Amino acid sequence: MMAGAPLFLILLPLIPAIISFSLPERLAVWRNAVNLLFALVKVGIVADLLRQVRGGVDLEWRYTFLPGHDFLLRVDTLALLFVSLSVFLWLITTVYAIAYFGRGPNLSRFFGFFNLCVLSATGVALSGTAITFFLFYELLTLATWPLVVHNGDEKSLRAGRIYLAYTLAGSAAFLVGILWLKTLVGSVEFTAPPDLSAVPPLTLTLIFVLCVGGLGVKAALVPLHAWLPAAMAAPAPVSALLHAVAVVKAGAFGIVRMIYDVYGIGTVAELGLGTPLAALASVTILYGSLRAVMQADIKKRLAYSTVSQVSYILLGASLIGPFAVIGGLVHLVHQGIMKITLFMCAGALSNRLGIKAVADLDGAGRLMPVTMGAFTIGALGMIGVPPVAGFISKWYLGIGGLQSGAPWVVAVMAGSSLLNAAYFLPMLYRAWLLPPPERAGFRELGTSRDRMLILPAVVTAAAALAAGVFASSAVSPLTWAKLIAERGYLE
Amino acid sequence: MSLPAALGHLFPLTGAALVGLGLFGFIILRHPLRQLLAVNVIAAGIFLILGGLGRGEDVTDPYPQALVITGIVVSVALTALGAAMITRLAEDRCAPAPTPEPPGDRDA
Amino acid sequence: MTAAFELILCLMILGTACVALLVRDFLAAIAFFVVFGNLMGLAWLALGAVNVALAEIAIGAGVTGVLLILTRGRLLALGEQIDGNPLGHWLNLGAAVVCSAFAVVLGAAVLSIAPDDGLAPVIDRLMPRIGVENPVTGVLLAFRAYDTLLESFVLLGALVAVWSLAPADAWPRAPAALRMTDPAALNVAESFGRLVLPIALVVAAYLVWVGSDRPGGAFQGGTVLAGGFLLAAMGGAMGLPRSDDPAFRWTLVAGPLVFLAIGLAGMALGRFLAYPEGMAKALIVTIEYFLAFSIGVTLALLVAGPPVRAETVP
Amino acid sequence: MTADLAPLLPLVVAWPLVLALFCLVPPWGARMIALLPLAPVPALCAALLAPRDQLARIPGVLLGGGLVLDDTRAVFLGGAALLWICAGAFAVGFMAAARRPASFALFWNVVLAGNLGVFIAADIASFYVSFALVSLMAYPLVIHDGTPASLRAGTAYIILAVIGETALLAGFMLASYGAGGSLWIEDIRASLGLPGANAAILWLMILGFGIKAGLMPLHVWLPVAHPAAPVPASAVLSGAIVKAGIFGLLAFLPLGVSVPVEGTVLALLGFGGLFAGALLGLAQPGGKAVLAYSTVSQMGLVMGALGAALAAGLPGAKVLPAVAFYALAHGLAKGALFLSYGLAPACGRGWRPALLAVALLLALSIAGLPFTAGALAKSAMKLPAGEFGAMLIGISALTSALVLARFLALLPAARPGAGGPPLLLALPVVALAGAALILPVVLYPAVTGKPPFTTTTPGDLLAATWPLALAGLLVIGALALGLRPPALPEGDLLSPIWRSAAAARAAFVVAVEAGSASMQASSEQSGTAWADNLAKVEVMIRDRVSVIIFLLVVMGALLATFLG
Amino acid sequence: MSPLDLLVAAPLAFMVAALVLGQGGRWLILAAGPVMLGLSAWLLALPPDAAHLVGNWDLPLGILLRADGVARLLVPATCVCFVAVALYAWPEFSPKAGRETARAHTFWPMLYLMWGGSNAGYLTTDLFNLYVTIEMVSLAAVALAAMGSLAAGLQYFMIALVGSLAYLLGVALLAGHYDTVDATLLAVRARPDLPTVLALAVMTAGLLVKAALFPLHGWLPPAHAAAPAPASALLSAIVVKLGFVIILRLWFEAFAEVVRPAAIHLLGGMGALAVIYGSIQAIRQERLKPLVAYSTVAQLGYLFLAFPLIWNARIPGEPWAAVLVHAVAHMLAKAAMFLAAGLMLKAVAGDRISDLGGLARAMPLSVTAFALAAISLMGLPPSGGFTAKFLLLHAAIEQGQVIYAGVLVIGGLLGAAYLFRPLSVAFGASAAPVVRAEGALRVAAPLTLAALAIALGFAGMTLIELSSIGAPPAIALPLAEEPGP
Repeated sequence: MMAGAPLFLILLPLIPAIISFSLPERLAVWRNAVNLLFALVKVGIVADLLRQVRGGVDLEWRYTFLPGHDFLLRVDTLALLFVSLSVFLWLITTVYAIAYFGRGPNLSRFFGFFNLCVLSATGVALSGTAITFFLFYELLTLATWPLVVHNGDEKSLRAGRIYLAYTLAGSAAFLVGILWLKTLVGSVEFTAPPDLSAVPPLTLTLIFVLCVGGLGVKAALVPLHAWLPAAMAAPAPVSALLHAVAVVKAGAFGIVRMIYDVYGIGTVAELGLGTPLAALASVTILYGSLRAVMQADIKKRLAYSTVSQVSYILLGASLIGPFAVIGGLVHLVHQGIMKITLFMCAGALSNRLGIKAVADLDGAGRLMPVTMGAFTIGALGMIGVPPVAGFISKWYLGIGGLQSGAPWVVAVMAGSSLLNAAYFLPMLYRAWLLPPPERAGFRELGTSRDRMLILPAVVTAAAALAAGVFASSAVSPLTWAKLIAERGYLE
Repeated sequence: MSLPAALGHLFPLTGAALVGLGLFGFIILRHPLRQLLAVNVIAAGIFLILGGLGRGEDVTDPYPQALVITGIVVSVALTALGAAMITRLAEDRCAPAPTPEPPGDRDA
Repeated sequence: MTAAFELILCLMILGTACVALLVRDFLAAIAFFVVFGNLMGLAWLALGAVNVALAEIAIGAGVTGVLLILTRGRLLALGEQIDGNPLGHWLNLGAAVVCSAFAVVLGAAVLSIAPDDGLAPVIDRLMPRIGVENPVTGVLLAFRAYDTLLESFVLLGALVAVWSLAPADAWPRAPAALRMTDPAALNVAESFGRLVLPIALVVAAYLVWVGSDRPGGAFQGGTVLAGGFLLAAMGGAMGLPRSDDPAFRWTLVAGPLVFLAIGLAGMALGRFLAYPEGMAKALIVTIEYFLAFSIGVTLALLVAGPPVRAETVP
Repeated sequence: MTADLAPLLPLVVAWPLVLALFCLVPPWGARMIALLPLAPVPALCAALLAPRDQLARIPGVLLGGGLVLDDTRAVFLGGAALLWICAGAFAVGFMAAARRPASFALFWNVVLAGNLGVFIAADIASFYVSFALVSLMAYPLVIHDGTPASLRAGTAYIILAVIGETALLAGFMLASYGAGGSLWIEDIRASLGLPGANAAILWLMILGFGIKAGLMPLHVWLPVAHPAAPVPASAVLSGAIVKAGIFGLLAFLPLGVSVPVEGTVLALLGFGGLFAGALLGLAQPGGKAVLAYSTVSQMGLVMGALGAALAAGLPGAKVLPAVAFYALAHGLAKGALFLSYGLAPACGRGWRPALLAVALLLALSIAGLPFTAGALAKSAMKLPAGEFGAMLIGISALTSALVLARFLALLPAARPGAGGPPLLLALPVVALAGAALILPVVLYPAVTGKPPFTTTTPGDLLAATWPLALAGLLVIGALALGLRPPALPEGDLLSPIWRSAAAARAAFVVAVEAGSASMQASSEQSGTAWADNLAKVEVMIRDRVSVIIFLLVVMGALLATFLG
Repeated sequence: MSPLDLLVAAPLAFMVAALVLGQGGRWLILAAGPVMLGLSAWLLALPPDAAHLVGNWDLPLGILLRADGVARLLVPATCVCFVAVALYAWPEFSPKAGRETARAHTFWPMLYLMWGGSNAGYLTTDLFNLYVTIEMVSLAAVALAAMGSLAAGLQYFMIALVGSLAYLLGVALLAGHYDTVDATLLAVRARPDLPTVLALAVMTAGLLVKAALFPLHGWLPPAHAAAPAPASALLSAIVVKLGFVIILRLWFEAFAEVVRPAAIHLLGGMGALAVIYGSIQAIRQERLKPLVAYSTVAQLGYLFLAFPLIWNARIPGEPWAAVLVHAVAHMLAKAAMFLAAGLMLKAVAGDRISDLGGLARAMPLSVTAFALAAISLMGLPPSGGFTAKFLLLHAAIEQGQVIYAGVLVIGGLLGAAYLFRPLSVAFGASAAPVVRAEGALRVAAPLTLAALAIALGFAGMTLIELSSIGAPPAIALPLAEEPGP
């Protein structure tokens, strides 16, 4: 494949985006078909790239957009981890969104921005320099905002405001950080960490704080997380997308890049930045879970759960050890598929049964057993119940913490598991064990639209299960994470 | 500075004084028409500086003269515009009945 | 002796300016302003700048004076209070301090510049190439013809801007008539206007004609013409044109248009606004005539103001 | 014989899971109950036939671990399989008309897979996964009836189970790291015995496994959960599933190295539970609850002995067979008792004596009546338990007997009429009781290397009998006097804990809400004053005179900067 | 033949034509558009050192026209803006019911006058000539502003008049002092003595009034907010830029040797304050057009904030380019925003931000144009605004100018705060049913402008190269030392 492949991959969603924007609502069928088609094509391309990159091919596309600032796209193993997660989940979410909305208003707009989000997320993944990363990172903010406010009610508008306030401030801090660093060392490419020895440690620390703080907003690090629960006003496919894949992961992914590719683990360790970050991530993990316990709204609860779960990735990245990295990276994928399952189920519940609060869940399992089954698998995975995938992440993170001389990580893992159980199990309890209110003649899978609504969650739930059960197989996320760690970070 | 040398500067200095005077007038006068008059005084002062500085031993530099003529014409044009605006504003204030034209062309 | 005259002249200029600005009664202010303008004209004469003096007296004192009087009349008719109501005197004092400080600094700057004849030698050297004698006309219509061209458009633009103020239902009527309301005055003005208009035309033509060699020129001629038009209009000798009258519009744009066309024609031969060797004077005079006429009409209409509704004749 | 049977081990786990998958297919789910007895069959085969000490790797699954079987594991596996088969068979009859049979069959199979997996896992990942399955998936079995009581019980169960899981996960992480990243249980056990091993690991494991096995202060879930489940589920819960905890301790505790502190604590808690469990059981109003307390008591015995052995540094070879043997004996007998409890209402009045006889026999066996399987088991346990422990075990016969007597007293009334119980219910009970009474005797030589009942001297006999006799006297005395034990709620400490937790939670929520409300209120006030000031500034700036003044000021400032 | 003259002459010719044609004047844009765009393209294609003397009269007397980087960036952008605004204004300034109106008649000559004036301003190096062009533009601007609110127009007029005179005073001093008012000659002759610095101070102050730099911006918000949408677009996009460009030329070309660091920081500081103050005022607005007008106040601040960054830069070419790109991007984006706002407000028949509910659905293209323009104004990628802010931020950080860097960042955030507010409402539900009022042609104008503002973000290198053409020595020299990567 040509060197332009990364660019092609990024720009591909522009086509469905433009088509979606321009098609009127009454041609929804065509729009849906185009979206599905391109989602599939993209999965195919990524699969091919995966094959090539595993074989050692290194693709790069470079363009000087301002003097001294290159627009660089690179396909490496880490990028592909994120890319494949996003394209896979995008396909799923596309199916889900089509079924979820049916024939609602403003859908052309929705799918247009939806595709722009794919574009940005892919760009974030494939960025080869911190500045390129920033470009897509910002674009992602812009593309997701219309999705957050999609419902157009006061609540979602407020959510949109909060979302922007946080993320734009975050990316501004990030921009300052990388520009500062660039003026000091001349390059912020992700290939090999530059020589930072000439820079005063205090400056480096400050830059690190700026960058990680900026990225941490999207990654919903406490205390920068408040936008995420607010953004729950968005429709379910958006929540699924934002929380599982695009936005929060972009932040986490960026922090991983910062630690490993911009600073390099040596420098981070020298400066002693890993431990504070890990501590912050741990605080986030526990705090997020604690807040989740207190939420009465399902999506809010899931949102706080995301706050907590995404910090696993950061914890893994900041611990700086082979196992921790693997744990963090694999959680990038695992959290994605598990959380998207949960959100899609929550969306299906609210869409079909009008269930929004935890208290409404009574008997949902009897009415929608398949949905709740998928939800249960996702929830168990979040708790870390084996053999669902979450367990694998926790395992590697725990061992990684020990390897890095931070045994308290084990306690964090344990505490988080307990808290996760504390907020997920009551939901399962209600759904499965309490009697449902009377609903005459409700059928879960009555129409093909229902099936389309529920199938994606089943697929991702199965994927979450498979990722755990077959963790050491050749195609598992774990294996890929190990490959990344071997190629990049364990020399 | 000796008196004769200062006399060479007489008109420009008068111009400077006029500028100061005009500014003062502009600041203390509230009615726009009177401020317009003050502006004319400022302009006259400036022209005097411009022209006065081109005063040579025997001839006066025609270059600043040309600039001054240009300036005077621009100045009167603007004064006329200002006066027209002031009048129209007063008319509107007096008889606000038919607004000149609605802002935005709602009937287009 | 000259020095004493100049000193007194300057003091008078400052004095009339002071009064024009500070006197409570606006009519008095205008009167002093007209005096001020004439004194300025004297000052220009003292400086040896006859061209400027003509322009200053015609425009600065004449046209502006008429304009101010007319405007005052209209405002008074509308019940507007124009007479001075200065600010509280502490503020006045502050403003005075600031402004005099500024004037002092400006004066200091002026003092450190040695007055000289500057570019006069350069211009003298170039004058033969355009065939006219009056260096000011040379500067205005040759060396810096570009400025003048743009300026003629400023003038035109100012008129259009004034028109744009017309009330919606007034377009495209004529501006408010300048006819005097007092029958006696009208009578005088009428006969005076009848008399003045032809004279003004002749004087203007003369000024333009001599302008190429001696003091005078398009602007001066134009203002004289404007004055004639205004007097004629006041006396009712001529009405003001409707703004959609095509001939009238052509009159307005003729000067700038000819100027522009000749400039563009020069471009075809070499440079924009370059006059071919030998034809310079003819072209300049052509431009000046058209320009003077347009300027006269434009200035007159500028003074007259925007079109008005039929019923609101002051 | 060896090579071709290697796939048996993966099949042990896989087969129930496959059956579980079938349960998910809506039309088949309800009928899968009928296949429950077949689910553990591969396990039984494997226990009997599979090659010992041969690692069966399972590439690609989990973290790439494997399964293994040795003699101890085989005993656990075989015993559990037997119990599950019988309980499954019982369930076929018992659950036929129950609600949601598909769900029951599904979780039955899943729990079964986990339970069996625990016994044959060679690496901690597999072990942990199996353990989690057996712990957490048993929850649906516990609450299967859906009554408020069982739901409450289930909640207690799941909370403690999750805590236990978490503790185990933490312990395993530490342990694996301590063993240099190895995942093999053998390596970990070896590393735990090394001097530098992290003390927290053992504590976490004792906590995790202790919860599962009902170690005394952590036992609160057990007496509520086991009775709440349907009878067959109770049987496997009490008979097989608690053994997963015991097996975990066996598999990981570094026997052979003296670990005094942890060992002593474990011993104290275990032996404490031995008596306290039994005594609390006496105060229970429900038959199954009594049995559950009996299980707490019996498991206390095992853990006490293990603790003692750990403290004393007894080598594994001396401990493992005894414990396995005891577990087998107890599991079968306790399972049979539970099933008999379920059988009782199905029996006509005429069959009741027979049932009582079987139950009495089983009870006596558990209590350790000489010449019963239970006695053999207890005697086997005396070696690892040490002298003091052995004495306690001897005395415990008294409490055991009392509590089981209480159980017999609470056996449900027979249904009217003389009709026999359905064969499908009776047969498993009989089979299991038979196995419980006979199998340990048969296996005794294999485990201890001694023939059964050979060393019994009159003195021993007396020592073993007097507590039972005393118990008999007490029971008869109590019956004669009409004494009734005090009635305690199930799960003794559970309800106070419950209430205080609820109160704390409510207080926390209130505090947080009040805090956030006051923060919000304070931030909204200062805004308007600012807006007013800004509006004033703007009005001032818009005035044209002030623009001119500003112009002069800027000019002056510029001039100053140029000149200064 | 040279586009340097034609770019000025052509609009003036069109002005005359429009005046003569009266109500047919609006058709002229069909000719003027292609002609002016073609001339702009020609300008871009000129050789780097393209310059000539009008009428061949030599300096110091004559007037030099020059196609430097500033002109090459701003003139084409200006032309694009004018064409778009004119097409948009077409229906609005047409005869009503067959009757010619004053506004429909005078709008078009004013437009061409402003067009010619601003082109002339960008191309000339003569300071007095600049005075005339300023007056051309101001005159037209006042007339356009007065079409919305006479009071605001008068206010604008008076303030602009004093500003012009301040500038003229400076020119007078320079003419007397150096006998020339040509910037290129002054660059050689200027000495830091009292008349020179006084001249520079008064000229700068006067131009700052025209460029509406805080705290001299008081006239801008009422005038820009009240004018009809096309007029607002021209006022905010074109008019204020001329003052800025002249200051830029004065400070970095004519008087580069005179300027002191303290002075440059004074300007930078005022720019920084403008960014903050304008943004905060914009945030406070309840009505849409004042919001956009205050946004102009804020955005103009960036232009001046850049001065110290250019001054201190290791590679001044980059911030120099940045400030020009910002001017261009703001021009396009702000014009687009006013035009889009005009369409939106017309559709809802109100002027409050809260009236915009549901417009994203009813008028997607207008809202898109508004949003794209907003992106550029906020400095979010990819857009011209981003390129500019990025380069400025880079320069600020490189020089360790923490305050300027901070203002750049905070300004962007505040920009988001006020610009997303109307967008947010537009994406919300509508209280009242909305009349769909997007004519394809009308909405094409803001959309094209906004798209161009975005597209600038992809042409960073080209813009930098363009901006370096004929850059003053103070800017160009260090660039030569360090060739680009």
